[in-house]
Amino acid sequence: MNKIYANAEEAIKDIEDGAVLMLGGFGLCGIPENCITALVKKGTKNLTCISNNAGVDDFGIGLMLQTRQVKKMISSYVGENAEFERQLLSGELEVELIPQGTLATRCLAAGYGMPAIFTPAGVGTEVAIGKETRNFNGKDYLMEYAFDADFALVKAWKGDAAGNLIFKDTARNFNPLMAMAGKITIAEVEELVPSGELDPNFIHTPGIYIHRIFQGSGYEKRIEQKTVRKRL
Amino acid sequence: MNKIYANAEEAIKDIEDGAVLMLGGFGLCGIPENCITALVKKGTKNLTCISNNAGVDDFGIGLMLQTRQVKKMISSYVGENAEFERQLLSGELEVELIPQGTLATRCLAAGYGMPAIFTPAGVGTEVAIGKETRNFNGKDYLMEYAFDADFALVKAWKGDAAGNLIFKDTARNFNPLMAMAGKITIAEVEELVPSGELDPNFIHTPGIYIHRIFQGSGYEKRIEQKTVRKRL
Amino acid sequence: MLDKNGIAKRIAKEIKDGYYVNLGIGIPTLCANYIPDGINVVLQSENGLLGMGPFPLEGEESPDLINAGKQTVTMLPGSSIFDSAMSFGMIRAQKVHLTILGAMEVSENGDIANWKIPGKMVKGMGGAMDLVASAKNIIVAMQHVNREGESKLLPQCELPLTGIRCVKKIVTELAVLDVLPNGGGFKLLERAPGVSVAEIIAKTKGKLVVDGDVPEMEI
Amino acid sequence: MLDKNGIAKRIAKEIKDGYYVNLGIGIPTLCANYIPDGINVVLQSENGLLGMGPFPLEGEESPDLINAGKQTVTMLPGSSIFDSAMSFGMIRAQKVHLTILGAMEVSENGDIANWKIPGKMVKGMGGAMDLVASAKNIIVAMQHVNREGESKLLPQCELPLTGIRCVKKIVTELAVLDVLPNGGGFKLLERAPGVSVAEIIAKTKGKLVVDGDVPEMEI
Repeated sequence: MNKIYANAEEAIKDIEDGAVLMLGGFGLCGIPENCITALVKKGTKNLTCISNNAGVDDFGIGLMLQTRQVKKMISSYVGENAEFERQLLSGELEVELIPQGTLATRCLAAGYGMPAIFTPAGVGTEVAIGKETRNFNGKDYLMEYAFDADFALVKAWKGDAAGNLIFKDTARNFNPLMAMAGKITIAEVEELVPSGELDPNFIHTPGIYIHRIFQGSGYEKRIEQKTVRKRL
Repeated sequence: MNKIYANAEEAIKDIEDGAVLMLGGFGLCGIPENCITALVKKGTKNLTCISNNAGVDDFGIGLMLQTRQVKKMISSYVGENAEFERQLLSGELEVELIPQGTLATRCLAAGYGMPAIFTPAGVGTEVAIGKETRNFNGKDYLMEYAFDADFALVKAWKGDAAGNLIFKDTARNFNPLMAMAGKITIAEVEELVPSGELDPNFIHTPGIYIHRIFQGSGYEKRIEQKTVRKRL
Repeated sequence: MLDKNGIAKRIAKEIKDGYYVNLGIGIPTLCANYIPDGINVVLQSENGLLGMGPFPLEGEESPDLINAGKQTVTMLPGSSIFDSAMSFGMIRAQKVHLTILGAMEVSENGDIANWKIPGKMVKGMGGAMDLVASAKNIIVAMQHVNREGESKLLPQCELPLTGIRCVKKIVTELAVLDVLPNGGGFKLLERAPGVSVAEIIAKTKGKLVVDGDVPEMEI
Repeated sequence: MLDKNGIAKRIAKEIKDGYYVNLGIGIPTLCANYIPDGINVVLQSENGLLGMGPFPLEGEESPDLINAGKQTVTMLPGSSIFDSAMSFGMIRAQKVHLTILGAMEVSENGDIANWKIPGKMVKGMGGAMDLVASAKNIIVAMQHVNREGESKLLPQCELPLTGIRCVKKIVTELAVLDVLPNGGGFKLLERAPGVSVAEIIAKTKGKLVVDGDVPEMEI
């Protein structure tokens, strides 16, 4: 049973047109750069992408928008992308906006085998339309369903041959959640090590959730908003 | 804002008769030994204890059973304790047995602000009696409620002044879940370090969930079933 | 009348020792600069960070360490990193004591609208709906009137809602106001320096409760 | 007729390369000793461990490292530790491919009873109800008859249930049987060495399907 793939092209080879994908990352932080590049090269079309954001015009999921590979985005915030806006207004792209915590928890639900969860987010707003509302202890909650994604594409800092993953700083974000939620989960890592090199106490995603893993390359890790203090 | 307490006696001082407690641990592994000893010394009565197990006759929660401090146990498995059995059969002790995954997930629900969760565990059994059953995608689930505990008593390997916790090996078990679930959470640690000494990437329980922390002492860490291989 | 930093400074007075606080984008972010001395406050960033510190020194920024506004940040001693489910878990469980965020409109019963303007490109609600639906204590930092000079404190929100009956306090360039329970309206607590009660009344479209003398705020 | 190790050995043949497997207490635990060479199997222990290894060498046991049976164990390279919510999360999400556990009774539609005997002290279900309600593939390891000589393969369970319509396969000292879907009964697949079909028929109270020649098992 070997989970190690040579590269992104091999790992994503069987992602077909029309697939439902999850892509980890928050903004451009912790996104599966290699998988996105490989999907652009492969040209897979009509994708549904579950991702907190949609990248920027020339990076991240924005690259797949440029090539019109995305049919639908399910996101919480999509504000940094002119091509996205153009496709949305022209009706080429379908968008479902959902609260960020709902997005995260629907991933958790999938990874934990819970068919639905309750959250107060969106009660009394247009997000609640068509959803079951339920009162617990005097407070209203919406029932939201677990995601059902064909593939999850995640990016980790380190990974081992058993599929165990470790994330760095806030590049963790949605990655471990989506890693648990995909029917098939593909992990790209900055550093792939043999089994036994990672401390079992400090694994963020146990290998049981990971089906394919590969050593990524050429990471750009673009910073979206560089904010710094002046050195005195 | 100081979370550090001198010892278990100080940390549990305001636990009153009739309180609902969560106690971390699996068997005797990772139990809050110092807090239990302090509770026995304080003599707090009529406690409801949510804990996966009930200790053994002369260790763990068993010590609080000897002193008749426990009114009710909510557990998944209570089989290693003769005094427990005696009190149960005599009607002195009330016991609610729930599936282990349900126990864990009801803690998670409390810590994550989810009023209820769905699990298939117990469908079609006596555990389902009186509970709402709901079908999702052709499979039945029980709706189970988040726990509501006054105090959670947990034991960690290391902790810092900010309340961040790290657990060792399978002594993790229910501890991080109960840590999130208590209205007031008290953590005892084998090693208390200043803030900044623990790597933020490898914190199991963020300090926001911990209200009180103290350096434990005199850990016995009893092994319940020593099983070994012979050296050849 | 207060400038943005003045609003942030006044709100910062509401932050108590031991609070875990989530700051929204814009004026709320500025509050971090005015946290009173001698109190210990931990900033939560909903992308998965507790113990957020100031922006990094030039050259020390990391693409792996950003806040929810996607800005490069730092971590203070005692920080912790977690995934987005735990982040919103602790928000829903009300472990975060105070949420400070901006708004386009607030209604007299505490409804808030801050994510969508019909006819304009919708960027999304991000974590705002989770935060306002969960937080026990929500303070809104905003201008009292919009660019057209219309009051943003209304009987009912006209824009699509972000959350209902959730805002507890509002600080604008003109005033500090509590949102009274059960639709009781906006209670005027303090005037900004040099601002008259008459001006606040004129610029507040929702029900305004003015009870006795209204002191000028101290900042 | 098989002894306990024989039952474990036969069940171990069902374990495939790449499987994540949860082994119950008793005979199931013995299966770990018979996993076929050359295949890679990861054992899950529901108290929060993937990659469970053999018992430790004398003197190397740790109170912080036990399995769900509370026995001291070891970790193999590639192991990971997690909390109980994630442990049952991966079980519910069917990431664990195979669960092997003991039973007091199994019914012809796959119901299982293994946690409670009326009138006796009840110890609790532990993780058994979660495991049987969640696992895609459940193999029961048990004796064909109880101490009173009564069949444990029944039309309906008489003891309180642990789970319903969940058992896929049963291995006893006498036979290997599949549980047919939709209450189709127990299908006899293999006889233990030296055991006749007649004996299996005699000791099976639930509906037994015997279809053509029944081969003797190879172990």
